Amino acid sequence: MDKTLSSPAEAVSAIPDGAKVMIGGFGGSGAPIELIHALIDRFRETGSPKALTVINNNAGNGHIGIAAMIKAGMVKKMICSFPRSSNAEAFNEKFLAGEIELELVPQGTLAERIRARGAGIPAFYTPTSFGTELAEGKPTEEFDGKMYVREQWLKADFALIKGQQGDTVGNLTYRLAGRNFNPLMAMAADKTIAQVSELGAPGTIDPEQVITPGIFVDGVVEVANPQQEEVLVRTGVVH
Amino acid sequence: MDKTLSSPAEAVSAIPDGAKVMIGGFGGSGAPIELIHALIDRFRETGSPKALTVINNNAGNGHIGIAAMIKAGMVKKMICSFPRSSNAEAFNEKFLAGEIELELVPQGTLAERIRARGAGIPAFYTPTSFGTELAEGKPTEEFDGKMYVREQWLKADFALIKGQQGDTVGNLTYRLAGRNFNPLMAMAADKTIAQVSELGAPGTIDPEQVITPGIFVDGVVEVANPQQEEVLVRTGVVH
Amino acid sequence: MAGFNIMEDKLSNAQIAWRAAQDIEDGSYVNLGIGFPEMIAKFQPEGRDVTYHTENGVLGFGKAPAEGEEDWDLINAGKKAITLNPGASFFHHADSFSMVRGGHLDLAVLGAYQIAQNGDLANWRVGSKGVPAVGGAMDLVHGAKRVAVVTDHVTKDGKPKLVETCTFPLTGVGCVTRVYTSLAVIDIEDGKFILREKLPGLSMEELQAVTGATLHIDGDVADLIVPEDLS
Amino acid sequence: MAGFNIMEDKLSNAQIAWRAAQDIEDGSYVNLGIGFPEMIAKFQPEGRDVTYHTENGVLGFGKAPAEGEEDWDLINAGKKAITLNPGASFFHHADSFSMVRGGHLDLAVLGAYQIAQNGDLANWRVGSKGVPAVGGAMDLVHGAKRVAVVTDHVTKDGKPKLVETCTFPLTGVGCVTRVYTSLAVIDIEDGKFILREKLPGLSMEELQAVTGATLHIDGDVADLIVPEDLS
Repeated sequence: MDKTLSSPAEAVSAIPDGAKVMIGGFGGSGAPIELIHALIDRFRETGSPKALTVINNNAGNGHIGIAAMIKAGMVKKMICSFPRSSNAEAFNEKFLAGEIELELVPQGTLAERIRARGAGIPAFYTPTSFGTELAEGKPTEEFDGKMYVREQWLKADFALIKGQQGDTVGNLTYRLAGRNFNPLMAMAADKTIAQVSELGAPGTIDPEQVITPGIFVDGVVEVANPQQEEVLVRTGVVH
Repeated sequence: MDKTLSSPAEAVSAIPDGAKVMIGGFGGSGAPIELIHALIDRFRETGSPKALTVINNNAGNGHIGIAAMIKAGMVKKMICSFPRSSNAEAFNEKFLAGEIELELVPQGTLAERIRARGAGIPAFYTPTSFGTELAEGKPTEEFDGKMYVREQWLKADFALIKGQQGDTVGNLTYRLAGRNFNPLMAMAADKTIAQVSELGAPGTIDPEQVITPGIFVDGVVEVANPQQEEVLVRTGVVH
Repeated sequence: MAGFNIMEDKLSNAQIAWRAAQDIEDGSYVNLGIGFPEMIAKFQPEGRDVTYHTENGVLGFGKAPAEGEEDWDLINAGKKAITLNPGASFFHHADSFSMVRGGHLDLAVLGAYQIAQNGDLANWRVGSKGVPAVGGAMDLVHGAKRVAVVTDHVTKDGKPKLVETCTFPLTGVGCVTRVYTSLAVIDIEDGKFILREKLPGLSMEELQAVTGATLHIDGDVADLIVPEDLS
Repeated sequence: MAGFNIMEDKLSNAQIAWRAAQDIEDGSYVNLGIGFPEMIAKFQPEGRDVTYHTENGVLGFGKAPAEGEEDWDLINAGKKAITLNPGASFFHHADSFSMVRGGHLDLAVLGAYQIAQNGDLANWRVGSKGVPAVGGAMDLVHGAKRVAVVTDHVTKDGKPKLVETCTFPLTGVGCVTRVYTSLAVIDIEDGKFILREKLPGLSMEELQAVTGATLHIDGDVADLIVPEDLS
């Protein structure tokens, strides 16, 4: 059951037009830049995949990563908690022009909705957003004297995530705070593709130190010295 | 913020009569035998704590651990998924005599209800138990063409858990499959007490390898060579 | 082969397990229920790469250790000592049942007291007496992509286990898709039992007589052939 | 001290942060909102052991690294580079917000556009124009045992931020229990603003005049005294 993929290009080759794609990372921490850029390159060469719904905490920064996806015109809708960054020009322009949809979700609710899909929980109650405009139209209920809003799971066709160590059966670890949404998205998507800095044989990760068990991962590609979004933004790189 | 406790006896000294107590472990794997036995010793000496509600996957085995608690008459109610074991005599006798209550919960629902309390989620929907007698009286609803049952969080006053490595601020790791319910119960109880085989200073556990962050743990006691329930049962030990 | 004796000529549990094992796909993630279903792992066909899940938080476990080599923190859901294969991982119970409930397992195989033609399963208690225990069964029947059952075709006193409607308390509703019995292999589709394979010496009439609901035919019925000597 | 000038004699953000820091209890777990609230950590009193949580999955982080020493996988919720203190830990976003929602944090401190006398908070958007962004604010206001706000007492154009009812979109309902402003320290109890401390040069009438809802007195009102020179 070797899940090794040969390149980022191969890793993203099956994502179709209109797909819902979860992309790991929080800002640049844990963002799978090489997978995103491979997807953009494919779109520039073939016109596909387009009309994507992208799920991420943010909506890109500068001229690389998700911002470059948006700029390229591949993204129909963003589902995120915080579409703001040091340079959110790509998203802002499209949004204010009405060329991209936004579903704004509180960050903890976003995380829990993703986890819920991975865990087979179609709906749950949270105190978050009760009484606010983000709860409009959602069922509410009182438990133990406090009001809660019902939220539903968030599904995706693909997840593109970034790990640190990986093995060929898909077990993953993460680097520092780069963990963030990555393990949750791995659980939630129908197909999960991980780029890892180091790819080894099964057994190279201590079973007690596996963060994402291989059952949640469909494909793994080694990207030995991955780029860091924050560094790319700060040095003005354009993809 | 040193959370070190000097002994199992001190660790369990605050548990009052009538408390709801989550006890980690799955069978003997990850079961905090020394904490349980300290609680039994206290009960034998002082008559307290009694009338406890105990939450565990099982209902004890042999004549030690939770089985010994039940035999001693400290337990009013068990909330568990599988009150059966190689020697479930202690529970069976009390149950068939009507001297102990049982709330039977499917194993995955038990885990999720505990996690839900830890995560501040008062209720969630699960497909588990739909159409069965364990779903009687619970709200049901259809999502995406499938029927689900609504379950509520499971609260507890105390959790007694077993870790492998611990540090004085309460970070924990677990040993092999001894992890099971322990990290979930740590999140869910108002007060969580952990026994660990090795207790070190903050920083002795790699931050990436912490399984239970210290925020979930109130007290930690070192038990250097903990007893294994399964071994005690097989050798016929009586506590 | 006249004189087929339902109780004597039926398959052994090992033979039923062997047959079920043949259908486990290469590269799949599988949970085998406590007891009889666990035996299936023993007959996993050569060359198939299967990863076993146990609900107490281990993926990728292997054979039982030699006696005396047990580590009782390393057990399966049946509380039996296990070993790890390369690529194994540990996780807590909520993550473990996320794998189950979230549809990440390819196959779960369970035992049964009764299976109804609509896929309902009863396998956790026989009546309202005694001490009830459910474990992970109610979770496992929902979530795995395929839920199969291994079972004797009839009860010890010869009553059908495949029935129109379960009379014992249910484990799950409409969840079973294939049943491997001591006499046949039967799929459940659209509320009907579809016979796929039966023991060669057994007539349709004989099989129907020990089945509590109509057996439907949809295409060929193959001979159910298994090795004679399985240990 | 006649001639108190609300805009000139008020506390600086650093002074408000200093005052808020004095109330952080020893041994507590604290989340400081992005921006102004983050400044509170700088003024943590000597000898108090405080563990800071950031919602992107770190507990026990320390000061910012020296310039050039940043590791951009090690950031806080404001996307600023951080360092770790001994005993730190990493976890994923669902576990991180379990800490928030599950009531495990002792204190969350946030900024505000408006605070209503019933504890409602508006701090995520001013109107319906522009690009909305909510982040973790709506989660943080529910769950932490105490939710405090640090804010200027009035808006840049002198309008009250403490009001009877918020007119901006809400972040949370009835969630704030204490407000540290540039002029006063105010608790919210039973739907009322209770004045606890005010700047010594400021009269009750002057303070009430720049507050959009009635300030109640319940026992002594202490002088709000902070160090003059904070960098």
